[in-house]
Amino acid sequence: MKLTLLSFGIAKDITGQRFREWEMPDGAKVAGLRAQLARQYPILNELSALRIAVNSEYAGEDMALKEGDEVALIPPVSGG
Amino acid sequence: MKLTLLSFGIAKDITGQRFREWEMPDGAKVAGLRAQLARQYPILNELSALRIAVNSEYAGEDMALKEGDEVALIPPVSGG
Amino acid sequence: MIDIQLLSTPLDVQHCIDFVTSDAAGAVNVFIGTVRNSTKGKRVVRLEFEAYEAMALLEMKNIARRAMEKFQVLKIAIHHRVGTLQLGGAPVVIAVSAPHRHASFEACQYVIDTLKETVPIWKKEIFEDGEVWVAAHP
Amino acid sequence: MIDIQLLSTPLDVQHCIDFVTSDAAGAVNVFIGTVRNSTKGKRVVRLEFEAYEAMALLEMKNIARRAMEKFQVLKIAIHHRVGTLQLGGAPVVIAVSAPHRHASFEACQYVIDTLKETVPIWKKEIFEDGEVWVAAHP
Repeated sequence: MKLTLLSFGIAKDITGQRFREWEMPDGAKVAGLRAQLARQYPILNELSALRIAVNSEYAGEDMALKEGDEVALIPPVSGG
Repeated sequence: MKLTLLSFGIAKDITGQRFREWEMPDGAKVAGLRAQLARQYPILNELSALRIAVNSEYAGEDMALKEGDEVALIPPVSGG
Repeated sequence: MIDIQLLSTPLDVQHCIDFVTSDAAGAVNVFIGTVRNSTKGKRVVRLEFEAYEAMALLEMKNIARRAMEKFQVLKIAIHHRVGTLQLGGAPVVIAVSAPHRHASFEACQYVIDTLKETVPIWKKEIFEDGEVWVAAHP
Repeated sequence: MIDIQLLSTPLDVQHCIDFVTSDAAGAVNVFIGTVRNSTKGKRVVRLEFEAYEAMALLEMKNIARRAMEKFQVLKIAIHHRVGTLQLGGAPVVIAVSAPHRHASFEACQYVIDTLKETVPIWKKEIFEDGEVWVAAHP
């Protein structure tokens, strides 16, 4: 399935793009995406934290992804 | 000795004047003034509280008064 | 630095904010008291504020100084009204700047809480059918 | 009632205060974040804010709604900047009105504390000799 992958802040610096397509096997979960990202961008593991949002909501590791989901990499936020 | 007596808020309504002269025996203390006021204006005893300030500072009951002091009757404050 | 004022004209919130703003501040907290339309279910028509002006200014200065000692804050402005206020008017504006936000909240709350206990200012609530000095009686 | 905005132009504090002001309110608390001139002893030249805009707006709405449930408050405005801010600029303004003052302080502090934990907005500090995404690394 195809996902849209958004990267922000330092995660955008690491993946090189704010917006890209991302291909995953059908039935993959958030945890699977996280593992795939860690292999492709090992430097992501050096962040204090990395949360993942699916369709604009924070998602747990067990959440199943589906075709067309907008998945966002959320490094530690620092607004305010 | 002569004092200046200031009354504010409901205390002004009770004494009838914001500003007046007040005569006391030399050596009188704040407690003595308070007793004198209570005799002359018994309705002051119905207030939730009545603090006395001398020369713009809250004064304890034992404070000695002296000629020319500015004494103020401070009913419960309600600013803000 | 502190700016303490008793005013008979409408308070200027932006003036207070501008006074406390500083390049060393990361946070400004502002408290604005406003005239409510009712007290204990009775409609309020307007308020009248009376002050023992010399002492009120001294007390507000003391409160601001103590807040500067107790909390890590940079500047404090306290402006209070006297005279007649209509609904929606602001009897008091307090602005506090600090390097970090928690100190700005704590100091601003300390100032308004202490002001309401010690500053010699009195509020009379005017209703359609009478008036009352707030807190005067038990 | 809530008013949530992400803006690329300077924030208007008075707009936020006017939005929350109400005849039923006795208190308005306002928090203004401001750009400090230094972090850990290093001089800051400017800040850049980036947001995941759709989600940031949703999260700020959720925070305002939860604050309305948790505290006795009437109206909340949250305005946050994106883009470049100079020293003294305001990244965030939060205004909360309430019948009583303690609720206005508590709710405003809840909003800023929670915003800093969950709203997807990122701050980059630009120094004379480099730049850093705040909080990104341990």
